[in-house]
Amino acid sequence: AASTKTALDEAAAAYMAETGRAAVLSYAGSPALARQIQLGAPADVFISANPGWMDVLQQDRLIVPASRLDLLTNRLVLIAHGAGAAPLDLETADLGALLGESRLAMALVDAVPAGIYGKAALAALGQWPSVASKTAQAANVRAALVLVASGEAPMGVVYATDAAAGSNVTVVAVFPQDSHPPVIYPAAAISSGNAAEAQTFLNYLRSPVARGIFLRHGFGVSDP
Amino acid sequence: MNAEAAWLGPEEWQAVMLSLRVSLWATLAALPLAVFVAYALARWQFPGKQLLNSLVHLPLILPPVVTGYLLLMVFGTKGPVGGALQQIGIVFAFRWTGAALAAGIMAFPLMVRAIRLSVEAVDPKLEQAAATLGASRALCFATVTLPMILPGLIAGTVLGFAKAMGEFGATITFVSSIPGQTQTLPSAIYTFLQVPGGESAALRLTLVSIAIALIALLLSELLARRVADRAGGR
Amino acid sequence: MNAEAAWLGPEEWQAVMLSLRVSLWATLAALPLAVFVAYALARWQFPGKQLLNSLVHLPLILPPVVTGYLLLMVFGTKGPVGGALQQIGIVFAFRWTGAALAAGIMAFPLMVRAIRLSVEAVDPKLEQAAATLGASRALCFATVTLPMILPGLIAGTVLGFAKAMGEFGATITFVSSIPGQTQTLPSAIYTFLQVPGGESAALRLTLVSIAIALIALLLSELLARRVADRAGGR
Amino acid sequence: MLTVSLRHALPGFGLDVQFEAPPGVTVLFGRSGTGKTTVIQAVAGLLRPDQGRVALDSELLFDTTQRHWLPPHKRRMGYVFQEGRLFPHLTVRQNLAFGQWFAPRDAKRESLDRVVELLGIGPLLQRRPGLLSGGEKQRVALGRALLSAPRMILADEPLSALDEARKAEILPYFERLRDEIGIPMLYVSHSAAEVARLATTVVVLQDGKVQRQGTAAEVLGDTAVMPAGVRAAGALLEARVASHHNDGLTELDAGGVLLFLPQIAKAVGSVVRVRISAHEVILSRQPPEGLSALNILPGTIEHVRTGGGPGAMVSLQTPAGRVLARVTRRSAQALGLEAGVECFAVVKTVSIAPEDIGGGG
Amino acid sequence: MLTVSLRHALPGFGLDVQFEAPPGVTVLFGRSGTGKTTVIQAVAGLLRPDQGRVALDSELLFDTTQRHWLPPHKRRMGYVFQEGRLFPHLTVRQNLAFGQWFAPRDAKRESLDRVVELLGIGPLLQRRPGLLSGGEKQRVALGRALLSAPRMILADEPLSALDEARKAEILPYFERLRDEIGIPMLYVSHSAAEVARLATTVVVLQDGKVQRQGTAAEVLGDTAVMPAGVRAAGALLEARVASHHNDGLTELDAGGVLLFLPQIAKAVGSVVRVRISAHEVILSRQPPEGLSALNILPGTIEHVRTGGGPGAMVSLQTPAGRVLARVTRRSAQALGLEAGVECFAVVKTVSIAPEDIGGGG
Ligand SMILES: Nc1ncnc2c1ncn2[C@@H]1O[C@H](COP(=O)(O)OP(=O)(O)OP(=O)(O)O)[C@@H](O)[C@H]1O
Ligand SMILES: Nc1ncnc2c1ncn2[C@@H]1O[C@H](COP(=O)(O)OP(=O)(O)OP(=O)(O)O)[C@@H](O)[C@H]1O
Ligand SMILES: [Mg+2]
Ligand SMILES: [Mg+2]
Repeated sequence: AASTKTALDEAAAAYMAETGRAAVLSYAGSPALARQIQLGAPADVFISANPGWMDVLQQDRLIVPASRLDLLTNRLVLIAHGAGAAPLDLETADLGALLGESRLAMALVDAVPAGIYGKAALAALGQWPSVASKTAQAANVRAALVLVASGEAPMGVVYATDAAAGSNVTVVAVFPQDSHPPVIYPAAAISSGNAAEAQTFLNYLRSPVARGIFLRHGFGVSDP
Repeated sequence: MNAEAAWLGPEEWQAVMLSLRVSLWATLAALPLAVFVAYALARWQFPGKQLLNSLVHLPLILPPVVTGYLLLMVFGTKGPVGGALQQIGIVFAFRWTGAALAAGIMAFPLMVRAIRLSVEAVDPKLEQAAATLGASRALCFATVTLPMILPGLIAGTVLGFAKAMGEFGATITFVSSIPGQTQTLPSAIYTFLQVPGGESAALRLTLVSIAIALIALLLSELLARRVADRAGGR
Repeated sequence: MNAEAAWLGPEEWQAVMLSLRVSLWATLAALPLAVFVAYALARWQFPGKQLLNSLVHLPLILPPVVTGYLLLMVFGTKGPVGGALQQIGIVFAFRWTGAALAAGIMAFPLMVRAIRLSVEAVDPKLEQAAATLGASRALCFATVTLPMILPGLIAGTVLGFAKAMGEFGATITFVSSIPGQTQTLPSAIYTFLQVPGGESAALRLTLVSIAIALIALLLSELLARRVADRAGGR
Repeated sequence: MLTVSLRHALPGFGLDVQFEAPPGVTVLFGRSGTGKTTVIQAVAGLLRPDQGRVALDSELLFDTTQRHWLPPHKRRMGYVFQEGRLFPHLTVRQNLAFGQWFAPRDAKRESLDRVVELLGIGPLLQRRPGLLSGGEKQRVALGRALLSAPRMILADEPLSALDEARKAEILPYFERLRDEIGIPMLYVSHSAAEVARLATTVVVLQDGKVQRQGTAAEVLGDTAVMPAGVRAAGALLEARVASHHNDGLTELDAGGVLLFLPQIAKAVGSVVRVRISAHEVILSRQPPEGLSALNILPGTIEHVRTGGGPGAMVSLQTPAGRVLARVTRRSAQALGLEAGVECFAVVKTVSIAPEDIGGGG
Repeated sequence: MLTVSLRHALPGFGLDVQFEAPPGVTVLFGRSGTGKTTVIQAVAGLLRPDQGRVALDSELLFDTTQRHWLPPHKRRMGYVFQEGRLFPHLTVRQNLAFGQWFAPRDAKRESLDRVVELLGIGPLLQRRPGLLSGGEKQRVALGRALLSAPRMILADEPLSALDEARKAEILPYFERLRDEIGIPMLYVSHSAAEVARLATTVVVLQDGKVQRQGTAAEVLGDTAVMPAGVRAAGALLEARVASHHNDGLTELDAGGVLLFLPQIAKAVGSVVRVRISAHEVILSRQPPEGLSALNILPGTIEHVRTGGGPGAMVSLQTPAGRVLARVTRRSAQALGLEAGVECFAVVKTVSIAPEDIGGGG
């Protein structure tokens, strides 16, 4: 997944420094990468932002099931335009009324993980019916963030990692973890790839150094 | 493709109709401006000509996502142009008009290039002849140049229309994807392709999209042939 | 933009050079075929002409992502064509050649259209005159038609090059985004836009991309003017 | 009256002309590449000369010193181009009507039907110009200019692509334009016959300069300047129609001398002009008898000019006006032709070509 | 020899011609729009006729019954187009050289320098065709065709845009092509003088059909068919150069009759042909005396033809051949001209135009 670029680049650099072996990283959307693997991409490891695509590859026996692990986690937050927006209580606030004529920026609610999770969370909180017709669905989380940052949409649902670095936006609420399926970035070795090399890299990503890097970039790391 | 699959759901139909509307408006609205710019680039010398030329080509050069961001900055309700237009009731953000604007801007360089080539192929001697017969510059253009560039105009329009039908990156970035408002065919196709198992739906919509564009293409070829026949065997 | 920001990292330089290589190869390799197809569409009547015409326009009509998937299916190592070519040592999948293929295919309709318009503007009477002077069809083409369509050829090439420089959707879908191999400028820009804080890097690359394309554009205009001057004041 | 004064430099060619075109037809005469088309283009406004001034009657068309420039579409010049320039996307009928669309409402107009009939292009009206033969194209181009209600006609070799019979049909039409409608014309031609018949004034161009300007009679009678050489030399006589005879001859009175010509469709009393080519005149010292030639003009030799060639140009003052005769040096000597000698000019009735007889211009 | 047989239907126009063009120059003569260009295009291979057969000597160019079709570039026809068709992207020099690039190595070639000098286009060599005057374009087009080492020349009104002096310079070149190089030509022309001078054979077209075909003498002498009307009628005499005189005259022997003409640049003993226009011949019952005309041919009247007009065409059998004289009916009556009567034809030396004298074809 492209959204992990900075963190993974740093981890790969550390891996290189430690082992002397280079990891070549190709970033693209999960569906594109998954299809490329289905059609013979010469890759060793797949890291996805969407467990669904990992499941597909697993069904197709394209990954080594034993190597699959949940590498990273993330949190879903509600952001608002402007630097000093006031916090908001998701349980009590009427998002629909707050939006008025304007729109709530999200990733595609039926297609992209952040959108799917966001829709589930809003539904669980009883907010979905009032905002369903007011969503502006962007192609991915970053685009949703831009809509809020530019002020085009007053509020949006994005990942915590994106919100942290975004200028001109404020996190006004964090969605409760139980309001939506966990945000998980699974990783696995690809069966047609170099299994040993893949396992070494995956192991490294779970090392304390790598975990430190991920945490620094705002990701959560699931327990080993 | 079985009968059930071929049938489009209401939201999909919406996307088809919206795409048609967006593309038609984008092409038609861009056409007069494209003709003007193409004519100016082909025939006139003026300061800033190369700048204009570069500006026209920008949407082609830039990754569509970047174009989308730029549109957002300029034509969004908070943008300099978008803000001003909002005062007089013209809003692009999150409206189908915004999708048409994005599609039109992406199609613009293709239209200008095709038309410009045609203008350059018109012998200025014929325009001179029209002038001696009493036609002012504007009338010269309307009665001689315009009919003679029709093939390029048609080619440019169909290129533009096809591009507008396929445009996705700039559109979704600028106006996102709101069903019935800004969810065009390509946005819908993209959505389907994001989820595992969405391929068949995506394929259905892709075929619809191809069919529409090919019909436009065929019509344009027919039209162009009639125009060429009209202009006679030279 | 301060000096530090203007400076490109090694990976960014790689993307710039790769984009140049991919776009140049894509345009140059597509050019002869584009000329041939444009000539055939402009001058010949043959069965399947409309089919060919439609096929040429497809990459314009389809959302680039779809084109990318189709390329992956056909030219991937598991695909019918890609598999066969692999036997003779030609591999597109996940190589810069694949990026060039994708860029070339996306640029193809633009090149064909521009060249076709130019061919249609060449008076067949001049080709006839060349024939009576002993020039066979091929020589006629080389000595009369080709020099006379140079403006369209240049226009088509620069359009194609600009499109190839900006191409992103089909490329990343087909050959992914592997630094030094398939990560072109637009892919790099896209990736930067996906990560928090990547905007300034994206902006830098965008400016580089614009600069390259504009230089190509200016060169083409200069070239076209020289060609037009050579062909004299009519 | 059109006054023209132009100076323009082209790579490898310089134009520097001044002339006046009084009402009637001014023929620009000169060899290929001497600047005739360039002059016409400047008058039409299609070429902006480096320096110069062109005025039609009291209206200034342009003047570089005053920075005045009337654009071509406001000049209303009926320009017949040397190469046709028909609009390929319009039918012949639409091409013809093109100028009418833009003509001022109150302008004198020719009728489409009349022009179509005159030019014999009726069957072509629905065609596209691409399918016309060379002569057909030129006729349509001529019609288009005539129908645009022009204030002046600029005709650049309008007849050169036409066959003799067609030329003979169209020339009288130009005469009528000149005489009846009184529209001024600037007319490029290579043909001495056309010059003689149409020209009020002749401007001879050579290498971008005016070599000679004068009335048709003056210029045609001047062997030194006629660019087409001695064969184009000849006299122009003015004569009045005296009577029409039953046997198809018309009797003219030229200063008391009677001339017989093939039927001329002019009323008795009207004035015509007759070109008599110098090479068609036979001289005789005695009044000749028993000849088939009907026209005999008595006169006195003004002068005899000989050059390097075998010929001599004899200029004869007759009651009808000056007549030129080109004879061999041998004959001139044998007959003792020299200034002051009285002799007779013999001219055949039929040797005066129809295109050499025109209404007085 | 070129044998042509064509049938082709165009909307509004049908072509149906058969003719043979023996070695020499075959002139296609006819009014505007009668199909001359169409015939030439079919011979060149630019038009595929519905039916027909064209063969040059023993080589079949095409035959619709045999489905044989030689493409234009293999026919090696030097086509001078009515509208020039110069290549706008090449300089004049490159245009001229164009055909040379593709000519077979062993073909007889004209030299570029010679053609350039002849056509007077030396100063234009570096220019682009867009900047040439009308006549200049046509001269370059002519040069381009001549330089392509053609087996046959197809010339579609090659001289009509040229001035008289230039025509007079270029015509002898065509004669030399005909006589010295022996290259066959199909030549479209409106001008009786060109026909008389160049034509071996004349094919008269009317409305897409062959109206008359014959030798130049036959066709020019036939007043019924000459499309240009009676003025084009005239006799063609063959004569041998007898001697050149000091005063610039050349003496010819035409069947025992002596004719004096302005200097002809041919060796003594060579055969030339002289066209004598019917309208320039004066008839006399007595041997005329004291006239400036030097040529007097005695003869017997074969017949006198009169039509509706004021003229009569008198056909006279002389030792030099048949001479035509066009006189008025009035003169014919006055002089008692009728079949069997003896009389004298008087022809001025200088009235025979230079373009009417040609090498025997
Ligand atoms: N744009 C130009 N640049 C350079 N030379 C030019 C240009 N236009 C015309 N000429 C030259 O100027 C000269 C005069 O041209 P123009 O067309 O006026 O001749 P013309 O008298 O009409 O000849 P013709 O009887 O052959 O038509 C020619 O030698 C021509 O080649
Ligand atoms: N493609 C065509 N379709 C219909 N009619 C045509 C076509 N080409 C020529 N014609 C007509 O055929 C006739 C013969 O044309 P052609 O060009 O052979 O005439 P031409 O004898 O060369 O005349 P000119 O002396 O005026 O050049 C004309 O009436 C012309 O309009
Ligand atoms: Mg001219
Ligand atoms: Mg013709």
